[in-house]
Order: sequence, then structure tokens, then C-alpha cells
Amino acid sequence: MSLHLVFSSTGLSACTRRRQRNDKLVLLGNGVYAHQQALDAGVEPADLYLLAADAQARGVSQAAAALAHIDYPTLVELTQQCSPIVSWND
Amino acid sequence: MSLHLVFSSTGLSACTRRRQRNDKLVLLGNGVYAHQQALDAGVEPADLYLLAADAQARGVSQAAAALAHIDYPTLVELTQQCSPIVSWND
Amino acid sequence: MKRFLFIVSRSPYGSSHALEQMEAAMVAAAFDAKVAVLFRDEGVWNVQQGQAGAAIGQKTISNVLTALPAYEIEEVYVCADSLSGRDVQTEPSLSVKPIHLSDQQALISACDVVITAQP
Amino acid sequence: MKRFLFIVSRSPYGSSHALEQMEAAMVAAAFDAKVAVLFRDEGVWNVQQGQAGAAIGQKTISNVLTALPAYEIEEVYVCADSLSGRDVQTEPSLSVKPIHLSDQQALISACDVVITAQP
Amino acid sequence: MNYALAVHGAPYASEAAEHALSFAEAVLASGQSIERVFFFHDGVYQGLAAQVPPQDKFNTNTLKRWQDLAGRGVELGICIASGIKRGIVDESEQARYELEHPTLAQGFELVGLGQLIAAINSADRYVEFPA
Amino acid sequence: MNYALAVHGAPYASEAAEHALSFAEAVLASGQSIERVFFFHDGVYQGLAAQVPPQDKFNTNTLKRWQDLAGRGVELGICIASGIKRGIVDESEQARYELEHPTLAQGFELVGLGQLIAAINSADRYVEFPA
Repeated sequence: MSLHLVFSSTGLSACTRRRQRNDKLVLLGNGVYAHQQALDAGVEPADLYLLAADAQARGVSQAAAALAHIDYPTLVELTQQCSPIVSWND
Repeated sequence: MSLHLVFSSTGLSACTRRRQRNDKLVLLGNGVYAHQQALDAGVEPADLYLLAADAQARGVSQAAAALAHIDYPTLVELTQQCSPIVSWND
Repeated sequence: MKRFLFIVSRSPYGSSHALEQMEAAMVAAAFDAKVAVLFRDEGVWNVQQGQAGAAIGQKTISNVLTALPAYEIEEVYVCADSLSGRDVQTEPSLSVKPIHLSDQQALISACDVVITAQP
Repeated sequence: MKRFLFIVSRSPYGSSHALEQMEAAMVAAAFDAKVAVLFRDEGVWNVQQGQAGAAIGQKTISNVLTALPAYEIEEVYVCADSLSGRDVQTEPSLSVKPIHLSDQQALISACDVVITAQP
Repeated sequence: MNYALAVHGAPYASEAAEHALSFAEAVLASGQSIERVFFFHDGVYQGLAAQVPPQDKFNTNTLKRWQDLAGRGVELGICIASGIKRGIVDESEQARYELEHPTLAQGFELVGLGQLIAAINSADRYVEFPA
Repeated sequence: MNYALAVHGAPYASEAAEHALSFAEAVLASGQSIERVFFFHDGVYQGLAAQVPPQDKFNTNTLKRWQDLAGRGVELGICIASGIKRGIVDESEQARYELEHPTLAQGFELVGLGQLIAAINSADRYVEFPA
């Protein structure tokens, strides 16, 4: 199972078209703005994570409250569970 | 009359929605790939220019042969004729 | 005195470019220039409510924007077209005006200088 | 030995990132790694015919790509989806294979390491 | 006409230098003048001293082209706020912040954002070369 | 597990440093190891010596965080090809190219692309922080 690190909204489009079903996906940086776009593209809520600090800085924590907001230790755990780890930042 | 300097294909979309009819438009750098997109967006061929060196480097001179390919002295002349000069590089 | 337009097309925090650009806008206004600001595309996220830059050790850009009126920068626009399709909740302490594409065309043409910060 | 995939999503010349990335691919291959390259989105312009980097004082990237087989990099893919809608004429001296999105999914999953260079 | 130019892109990450230099050279060749080139955002890296140009057949030495422009009287102003946080410092900033060495290339100077606005106000045209 | 990390973004132009540093600190805190952090493309500017952090209430000193990581035994390798053309040189490259001053910050070293591949081959995971 791959882990996709998504850093932007255009990166998300590039990613969702190339990910396997059930690959996990973390939104970081400007990627956190694209939480609804990720759901619309068919990513299962259970496979979708936001970096909590980045969502908080940008004021999108509340709008994305239904999703899993993670810290760095949890991100490290995800990278242990998955391979390869692919970054998307078009 | 404004002069729009367009450096990318996404920059072109942002520009064409915000330019006045008959504003001139120069494609530079990666913007030269978007010559057909510019015509499709309704830019008149007479208002559309490509920086010749950038088109040549990228191998799109031939495909864009119907348009005006300009050098830097001509670009300088265009900047004298127009104001403001707006850069687009989304 | 010239009329300046600063176009912000990038969201905040991902880079410091929007912040640096607002510093330039304030300096222009301090020089008595007539200054307008337009947020478009991903740049509209700069006016989002509830930002907290401290979470990542950065200045909160919406707080910086509240200082614009003190610099007599009253024309602060947000592209209406860019707002639609993004779930932006405008920070209530900011007085920003939605502006349609056709009015943006007129705005750009009416300015002497357009300063951007991209990509 | 690990299987590497280099994903190139940027067109050449605008920055040196695609070129630097191909240098990394060649080094990986020189280390006997199994290396594949995928050009997607604006990156597909790297394989355009008739490039002449000398016009702007740069190396011609399509010439650099012709060296890939010498490094035993045989899997060079171009995203078929990205090709459609762009008027790319593939340089005939390059042996690149169009690849569909579903096969890209499988390709990524099959690799140990994915190296990109963005934006 | 008199031009104010701005460079927002770093070397190798953008074509800002090639575009701005070729444009500036054409401005001067046409007998017109340049009030100032202002380096802003990542453009400040254009003024980093220790750049070693690639040893290929093109021998493109962008830093030298900037310095030649300075030699023809064009002022190359690096935004001091953008510059020092990124690590572009002249001798005076090096001393102020007790850094080991200055990093600003010859021909460039650190100036405030006010010098961007002043240049634009003095010039007939403002042309910006993005990242 | 053992990690190879890559940083592709410059300070202030990207969040690559904040992301990579926080990730690396969490890796070490969890008792795992980092084979090497490799700075590639514009990421090499992370190792520029003279960066002066903004004097605001956050006092974020990214360069110091990198150096603290080096102090804990993490190797910070700057791609030599990407670095010297952009102006990041150590004393040996400074001497070779007859430049005035070195510009590489303490705690970093210039290494070849082979060291990126070697780190990836030794590591269990490769994580890349883009521009």
C-alpha cells in the first residue's frame, strides 16, 4: 500500500488519478485546502488525513472536522506502514 | 492598452479572463506551449506574440508558425506602446 | 502619483511571498501612492477566517491584512469567480469586496503599475 | 536492489529541475538500481521533437534523454492522458512508451522509491 | 523611456534572469534607460556571490551578465528584507549580525522596499520577471 | 526503521524545511534513525550560512534546527552539483574556483548524487519534501 503526500490542490488531481484504491493520502501544507476535493475525487474518508498544524494555520480545521487530523508522530507511523511514499505538489 | 506577459499555461487562463479585448499578449518561457490555448480563448492572432528564442528552444516554432515570433528589441517596443505591463505565471 | 495594483494569487504559509508582497503594498501606500489589492485564485485563501499561523511558527496573514486600512489601502478586492468553488469564509474584521472578472479587467486597465508574486 | 521511479511533471527550460532529476536517474542506474521514468502533465513536453536549447543557452533536454538507454534505463513512459490535449510530437530518436493512468497506478505501487521534482 | 525592472525568480528555478537580462540589454541597446533592477522574493538569490557557472559549451555566466549591466551604470538593488533572511548579506549586515562572511556579489547592493517604489515612481514603465 | 529524507524547497519559498524538520524530529523521537537528509534542487539554499532569521515573536531559526539535527548525528548532505552552481560552496570548492568566501553553513556537507542513491538503498523508507 502506497502513501501519498499531497501538498497542493493541483497535486491532488494528479495524485487521485494515479493512486490505487485504498492507498492512504495525507494533505499537508496548501494541500489541506483540498480536503473536500479529495472526497469528491472518491478518496474514502478512512484513507484521508490532514496534518493538523497546517490545517489550523490556514483556518480549515473546522470545515474538515470530520476527517482525521494527525500530528508528526502519526505521520511517521503512516510512513512505516506504507511503501512507496509519493509526494505530489504540482 | 495593457501588455500581458504570460509565462505558463495556467497563467494564460488567469490572464485571458481578466484582459480587455485588444490588449496585447506575449507568450514567454513555458507560456509558449499555450499558443493554441490562447487562440481558443479568443485572443486575436494580431494581438498574440511569442518570444522566438523560447519557442525555438522548446520545439514549438513550427506549430506556432502562423503567429508573430518576436525578439527582445520588439518586446521592448511593445512595452513602450502599452501600459500597464502585467506578468502572469500561476 | 501612480496607481498601483498588487495581485495576490498564492495562498499564505506555503511560501512567504504573499506576506512579502503585502509589505511592498504598505510601503507603496506610505509613499502616498494610490494602492489597490486583488486576491485571486488560490490567493483568496489569504482572507480566510480563523487562521492561526502560530501553529506553524508563522505570522497570521489575516492579521497583517487588518492593518491595510491604517495605510489608507481601502480598495481590497477578492475575485468573486475564485471564491465560487472554494469554501472560503471571509474573516469578518477585513473589509474586502468581491469583484467580478469584468470589473477586474477595468481595474487592471486603470492602473499604472501591476505587481504580482508568482507562482 | 530497489526499484526506482522518477516522475517528471515539469516542462524543460523553465527551470533546471527536469535536467537535475535525469542526472539523479542516471546515477541511480549506475548504482545498478532498476530505474523507470514517467513524464506526466507539463512534463510530457520534455520529449517534444525539434528542441533547440542552444537558442537560450541551455542544454537540449531531448538530447540528454537519448542517453537513457546507455544507462540501461529502458522503461521510459509518457502519460497518455497528459499527451491528449497537448500537441506534443514525440522526438523519434527516443523510445518512450505511452502509458495509461491505470498502468501508472500499478507502476507506482510496484516501485520501492518514487522521486519527483516539483513544482 | 526609463524602466524599472523587477526579478522575482532564483537562478535555475526560473528563467527570470535570462528574460530580465536579455530585456535589459535590449533596453540599453535601444538608447533607453533603466532606473533600477529590483530583486525581490527568491530573486535575491541572483546576487549570491559564490555561484559557479556550469562548465558546458554554453558557458552561460548569468552573474557576470548582471555585473556587466552594473558596469554600464544600472543599479542592481536587492530587497534587504527578502535578502538577509535568505542569507544574502553585504559587509555591513555581516558585521551587524556577526556572521562569518558576506555573501553578496559585487555589483549588487542591499536596498529597502522604498527603493522599489521610488524606482517605479521615477520610471515610465515597470516590467516584472516572475519566479 | 531507517529513513532517507530529501528536501527540494528553499527557505521562504516553500514549507519543505518546516515539514522535513518536524518529520525528522518525530522520527528520532520515536527511536528510529535517519540515514541522511539530502538537499536537492532549490533545497540546497537551506544550507546557506548567512541566513538571518526574522526578529519576530516566533524566533523561528530553521538553520539552527538543521544544525541541531546534525548535532544529533544526522548527516545533512547538499547535492554538490545543485549547490555550487547556485552558490553554495564549502572551503574546498571555494579554493578550487578561487571564490572570495565559503557560503556553506556549519553542519552541512557537499556530497555527490551517489550519496542520495546510497542513502535510499540503505534506508527502509524514502520521504521527499518538495519545493
